Amino acid sequence: SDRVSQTIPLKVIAAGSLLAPFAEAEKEFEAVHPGVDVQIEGHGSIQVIRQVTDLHRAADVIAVADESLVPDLMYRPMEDLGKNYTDWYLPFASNEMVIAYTNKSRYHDEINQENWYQVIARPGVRLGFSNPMLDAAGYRALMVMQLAEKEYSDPTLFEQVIADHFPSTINVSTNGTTTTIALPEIIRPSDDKVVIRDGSIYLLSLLAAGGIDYAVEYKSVADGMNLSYVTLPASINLGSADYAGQYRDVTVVLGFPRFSTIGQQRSGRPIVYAMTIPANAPNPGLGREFIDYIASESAKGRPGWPAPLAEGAAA
Amino acid sequence: MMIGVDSVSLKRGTFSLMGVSLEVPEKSYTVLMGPSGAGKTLLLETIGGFHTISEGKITIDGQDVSLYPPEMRGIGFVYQDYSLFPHLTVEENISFGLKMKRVPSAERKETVHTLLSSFSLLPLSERYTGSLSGGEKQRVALARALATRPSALLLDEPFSALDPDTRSSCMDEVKALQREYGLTILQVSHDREEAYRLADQVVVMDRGVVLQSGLPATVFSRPGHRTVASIAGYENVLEGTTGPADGEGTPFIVGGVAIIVHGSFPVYTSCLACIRANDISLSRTDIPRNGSLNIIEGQVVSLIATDQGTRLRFDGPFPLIIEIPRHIWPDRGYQPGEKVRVSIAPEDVHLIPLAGEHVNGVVRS
Amino acid sequence: MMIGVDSVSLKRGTFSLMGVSLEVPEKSYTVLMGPSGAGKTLLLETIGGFHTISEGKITIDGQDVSLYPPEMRGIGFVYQDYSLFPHLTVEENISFGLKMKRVPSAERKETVHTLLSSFSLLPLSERYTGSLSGGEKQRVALARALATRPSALLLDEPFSALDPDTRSSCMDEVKALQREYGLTILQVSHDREEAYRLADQVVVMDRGVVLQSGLPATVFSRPGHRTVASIAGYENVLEGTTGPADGEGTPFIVGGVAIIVHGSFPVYTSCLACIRANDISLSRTDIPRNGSLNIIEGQVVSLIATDQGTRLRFDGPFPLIIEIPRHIWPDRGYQPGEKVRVSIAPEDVHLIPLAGEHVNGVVRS
Amino acid sequence: MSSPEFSHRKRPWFSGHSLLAFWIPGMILVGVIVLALLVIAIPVLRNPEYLASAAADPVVFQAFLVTFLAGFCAVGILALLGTPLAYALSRSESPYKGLVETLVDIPLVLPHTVAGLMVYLLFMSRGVLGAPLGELGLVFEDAFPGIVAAMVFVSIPYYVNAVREGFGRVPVQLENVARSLGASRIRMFLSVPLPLTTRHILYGALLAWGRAIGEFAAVIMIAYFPVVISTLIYYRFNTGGIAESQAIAFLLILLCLVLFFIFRFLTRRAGVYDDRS
Amino acid sequence: MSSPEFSHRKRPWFSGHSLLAFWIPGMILVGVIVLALLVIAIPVLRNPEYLASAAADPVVFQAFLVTFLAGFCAVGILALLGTPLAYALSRSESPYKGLVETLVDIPLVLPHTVAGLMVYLLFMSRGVLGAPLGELGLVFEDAFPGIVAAMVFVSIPYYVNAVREGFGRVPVQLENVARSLGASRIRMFLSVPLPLTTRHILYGALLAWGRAIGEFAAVIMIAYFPVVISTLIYYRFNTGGIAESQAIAFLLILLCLVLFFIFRFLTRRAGVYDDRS
Ligand SMILES: Nc1ncnc2c1ncn2[C@@H]1O[C@H](COP(=O)(O)OP(=O)(O)OP(=O)(O)O)[C@@H](O)[C@H]1O
Ligand SMILES: Nc1ncnc2c1ncn2[C@@H]1O[C@H](COP(=O)(O)OP(=O)(O)OP(=O)(O)O)[C@@H](O)[C@H]1O
Ligand SMILES: [Mg+2]
Ligand SMILES: [Mg+2]
Repeated sequence: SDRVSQTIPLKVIAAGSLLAPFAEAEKEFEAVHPGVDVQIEGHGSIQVIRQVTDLHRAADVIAVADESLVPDLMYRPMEDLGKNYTDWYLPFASNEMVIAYTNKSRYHDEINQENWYQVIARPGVRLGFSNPMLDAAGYRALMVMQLAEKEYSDPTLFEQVIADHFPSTINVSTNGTTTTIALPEIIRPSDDKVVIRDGSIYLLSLLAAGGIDYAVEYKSVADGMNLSYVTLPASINLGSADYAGQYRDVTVVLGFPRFSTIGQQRSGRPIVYAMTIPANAPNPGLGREFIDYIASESAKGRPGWPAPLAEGAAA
Repeated sequence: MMIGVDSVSLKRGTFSLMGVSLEVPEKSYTVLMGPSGAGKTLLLETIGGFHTISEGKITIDGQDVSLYPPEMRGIGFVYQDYSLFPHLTVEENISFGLKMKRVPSAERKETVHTLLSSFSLLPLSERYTGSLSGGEKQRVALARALATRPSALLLDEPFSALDPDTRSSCMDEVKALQREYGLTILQVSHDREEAYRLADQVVVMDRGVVLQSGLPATVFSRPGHRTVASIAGYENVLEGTTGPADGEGTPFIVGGVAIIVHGSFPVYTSCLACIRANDISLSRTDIPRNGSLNIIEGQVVSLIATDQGTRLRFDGPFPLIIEIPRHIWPDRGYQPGEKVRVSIAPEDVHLIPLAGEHVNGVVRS
Repeated sequence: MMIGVDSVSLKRGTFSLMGVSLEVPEKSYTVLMGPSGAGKTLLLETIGGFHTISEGKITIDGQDVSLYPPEMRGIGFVYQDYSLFPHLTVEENISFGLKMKRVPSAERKETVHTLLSSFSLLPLSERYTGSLSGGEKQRVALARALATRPSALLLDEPFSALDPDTRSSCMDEVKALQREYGLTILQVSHDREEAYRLADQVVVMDRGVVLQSGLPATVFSRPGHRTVASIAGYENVLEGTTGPADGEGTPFIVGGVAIIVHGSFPVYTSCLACIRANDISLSRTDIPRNGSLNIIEGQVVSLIATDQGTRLRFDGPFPLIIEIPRHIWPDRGYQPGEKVRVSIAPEDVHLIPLAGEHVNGVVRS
Repeated sequence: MSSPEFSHRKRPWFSGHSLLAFWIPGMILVGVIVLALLVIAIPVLRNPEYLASAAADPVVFQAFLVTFLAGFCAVGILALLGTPLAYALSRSESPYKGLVETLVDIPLVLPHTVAGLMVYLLFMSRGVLGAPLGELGLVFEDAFPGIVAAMVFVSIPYYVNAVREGFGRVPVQLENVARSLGASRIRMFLSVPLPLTTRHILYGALLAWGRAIGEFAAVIMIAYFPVVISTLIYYRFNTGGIAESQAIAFLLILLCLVLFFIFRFLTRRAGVYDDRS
Repeated sequence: MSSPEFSHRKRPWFSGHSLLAFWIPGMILVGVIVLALLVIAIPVLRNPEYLASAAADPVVFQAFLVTFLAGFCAVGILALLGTPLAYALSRSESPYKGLVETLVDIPLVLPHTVAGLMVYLLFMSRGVLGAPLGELGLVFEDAFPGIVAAMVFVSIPYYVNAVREGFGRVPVQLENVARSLGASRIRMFLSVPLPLTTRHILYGALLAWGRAIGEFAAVIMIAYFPVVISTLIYYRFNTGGIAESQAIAFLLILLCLVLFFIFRFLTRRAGVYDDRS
């Protein structure tokens, strides 16, 4: 590692849900690039970007689970360089939301694609999702639930599963076909039906420990962790470009405090993973090679990896 | 309250009390003596109930209290360093026991006030104990121990931390207290002076074993063991052998000469002869011999002035330490190296048969 | 090495040394006495260089060493508790100073061996110091202090932790050492006996001030201050007033009676009369009066047996403590409450003019 | 004996009383801490609007309240359970003592995430302890008691070891005397070793409190809500960026400094019994 | 005096020597720790293949090595700089001492993320200390020295306070005697208070080491690489799931238990000088 001075470190900061596939890519990439040491650091997607924009850490590759974060947070001038942190990004993979569970979960032997929304609504069943404020998977979980309400024509589903457990703090309003879910800054559940944690690592801990029964997760993560999961219809799983129009009917408004440097509005859209190279990357060339390698591997649809992008889905 | 210790054995670390028996009669003052590390403190603590004994029993007025916790034995305890509670004032220290016994506040105040005034501690009542002088500390410790009206007190070297003047007046006070309250007292001391002044009974122990007990005068004049002899202030302890007795006494052979000793002893037995430094008289060799039986010649090794007179090291057939009190025999200006004659009265030599050094009433070989 | 302390002042917490001056002549043995808290230890430590003085100076052989760090003063220091290094063996303790002075190993070994054998410590050389007896500790502490061949030693109550026998032989040893090595010694003590045996000079201090200094015999027989009188062993200190002198002496009026005192003093001055307990003789009132000048009648309050004889509290015009040595006056069986007659020889009364209690050579009002 | 010349008085380091040789290396550590404080304080003080808004933010206030309160509760529980444990350890001569000591030291080395997982497994609603206690109405998950439980768990060794040291210094003779005066073992404990260990208890409480309120990983596993300061700082870093989180951190440091000073002032004379004027 | 009847001998708790009343509340804490260990150990031991693969994994080995080594380095630096600081604090009578004490205690209460941020800001390549030290070739960011720096920072108060307590117990008379025997202040320090404080130094080192190797938030901020155990557990969790990370945690606990026992065994007689047979 760092003690061998000849090796060039290639610093990759990636969203937690990408760590497993990137770990595979690391080995393969290092095999064909002797002398390169790929160092992969995992954080939540927003924090991945903050490493560069706030902590000014030198990274060669940034990979996040929500393409909109890059323009949102990085198309800004760097303090001492005059350039923007970046002006581009490469969408490289897609994903879909699933309901993950284990064999400790209640009703795990009953749940299936048809009844999943009824099972998670049952009393005593605990559902976990990540904090919408910090993690894209979090607001996506809310969107999935809202979309399911329409899909299954069950107008109380969102209330039963989510809103009722945040009395008076989650504000759902409908304007024509568009449903807006407004969140406060601190979304604290009022009972133990739903459980919120910082990110998927914590959710999965709770799931494995048996503290929650189901978690709204990315399919690739559930695959990577060998979890059981229920796949959701393409119309609600945020994984298909074909349903982009339908996804757009849901909007989540995040209750960030006054000084937040991040957009408040999240509209439903297909999940797209993105990579970029920050302007101050020490090894932009190598970074580009790594990005290209990931993109090409991702396109192959490897198991445990986020799904390849459908043609023309990229923004 | 009579305290009985009956064949008590107990092990702490590498040290053991071994079959210790003694009796502290009601209202008596017993002084426990012995060299450092003899187990005196441990024995006191055992009587106080701070250690679980492995054998034997402790009795109070005949009742076995071996399993009573300390707070139920009703025995006061005063340590050498007084172990005052540093976080309490003098008054709070004294009222501690009453509080623990849940004596009502008014009664408590009164008792404490009486004690404070009878121990002349009134002006100190609000002081913390850390800055008290040794004598003051001792008075507080005694008052504290007496507040709960125990019928017995265990005192661990209570006077040794005091300067000589305070010490003397403190001893008077304790003795007076004992009479006044009718206390049974067992006190550790390493000072003969204290034993003389205070004790009805002296018990000497060493290495966890009781060596001898009895009246102070008896123990100090007729020690039954080398350690006791040293505690009794026999500066000279000579090892030798008895010869056949004749009309004048028993000859005791040491360093090639015979000393005549009063009393009859088994012949040809190894014995220790104990002689006090100030029972030996000294004269110049040019002065005619008097009729004394035991006259030994030798020379002065060294002289040292003391508060009482002169202490002299003598060497002849055996070495001796001789003390010449100032008033009896004004300093005659002996010089080191000078030849002198020493005389020892037969009745001043105390013999301890070596084979029969008495230990705990049992003869040890 | 001569040690001079010249008007040294120093504050530690709420205590101050105030203008302390004294001189320890070369190769002399000076004993520093005073009540607890007088500042004796602090003064010794100041001479040793452990405190920064605020005024005055410390000299060694006339040279001002006030700013020298302790390691450059070449003065050995022995504390009361001996302060042996608990993590070193006896041998390592003794060789500590030599190591610090970077004495080569071979030489160090030799010196240490010599010391070990001359202090009879050879069998203990590999022992750690925690389990040594008091006398052994003291020998180690002395050997350690002497190893670096200092020309002066400061000893802080070196004998007070020892039992009487060990104490006595340790004193002899130290005195012998002093002669052998030609040491200048300043020792703290609170025991008159020690001062008598050891001191060429006695210095008495109290509350950070030197009260009196001089030959032991002088200081103890002619104290100039109440504290010194108490240290000198005057059990009786009476406050009264002088009357006009006549041929027989000066009358001293106390408790409504006059005691005749030898010497002439200013008339009508407040004074302290100091009388030793064993300078007072006692007789029954039914025995005819002898010709003594000062005969006082009163009664026996209490009696207590001591190692030396009997100590008696007397109350008449004023209270007195009287000691009757056993050998001089066999116990006549006085009873508490008995009327007795006391006689005091005029030459046994020492008067201290109160207005002129001498402090540090300066008369204090 | 070589004798250097002194040009004038008052050169205390020369006379060997100075601690300079020890302060110099020591000051490297203190210096790093001071720099660390400055590096946070300077940007915060340059942009005081962040500080002002953080200070006025009820969410921040709430988080401070929760954290400090939970810290106090944790210390309270430790005082209640850890003090007897410390006493038993200091007085026991049992051969199994070493095992208990080792167990007590375990939370010291646990990675905080592991400690958090352990606390979660034990205290979650379906956990070994959480389930029975939940029956009694004591909920730990995402609740104040959960925060306290995590804080207690990670600070056990700090409290117990500090207090144990204190008990070790109380002479057993004082206890014996108290017993001989009629105090049962427990009353004796309450009236002698306990007050005499005040300083160590306070110090142990400070250590434990500090460790507790700084904890993050262990707390958020069992109780993401109510939000503690560590969580809030992390959260604000994500949503608002570094300036906002630094402002909160700065507030925390300021508050702790003030609390430390108050603590030192209040406890200055605690456990010191001396009336020499 | 009421006198209860005793039916038979040997009822030690009745005779008032028993510590049971103290062990009972104390055992609640110890019990929680034991349960916490079990709750991790049982699933790991049920699936020993994870444990075996973790034990055989060179990456795990490397992480242990890095963590323990960094912990030792941190303790070494603390010993070098913190010991003199502790000594100066214990001997100083300066009025400013209180300020230094408060500063030393600061890392105690810092949320670990804030501590990490501070270390990062100080030691990053462009940091106040990182830049000049970088010139000298000492790189902290994502490097071993960075781990050590973070560990040192968070464990300063634990080490300094423990050692200070030890120095406070060395009688100043011993030091005076050593000076009078010709030792300069520093040689005196090395040959008297230092060896006499062995036990406290070892204990402070243990505390600091424990605190250091458990640290995560502060370490990953400056040095995500080389990976320490905490980071690896976090990472493995993300990539391999809970079973794998628990296996590593279990290995860590096992190793620490062994190390603690060895430590206790080796230091059993350290600082104890007694040759009574
Ligand atoms: N708790 C204990 N554990 C181990 N050894 C002990 C314990 N208590 C006492 N001892 C040992 O028992 C022996 C006797 O101790 P004790 O204090 O009774 O002696 P002592 O006769 O009072 O001596 P001194 O006159 O010095 O006070 C000593 O060697 C001591 O080290
Ligand atoms: N460092 C210090 N800080 C505050 N006060 C001190 C300090 N050192 C000594 N003192 C005070 O100075 C006074 C004199 O102390 P010192 O030890 O010199 O007395 P001493 O004459 O040796 O008494 P003793 O006979 O009891 O040993 C005491 O009241 C003590 O409390
Ligand atoms: Mg004892
Ligand atoms: Mg002193």
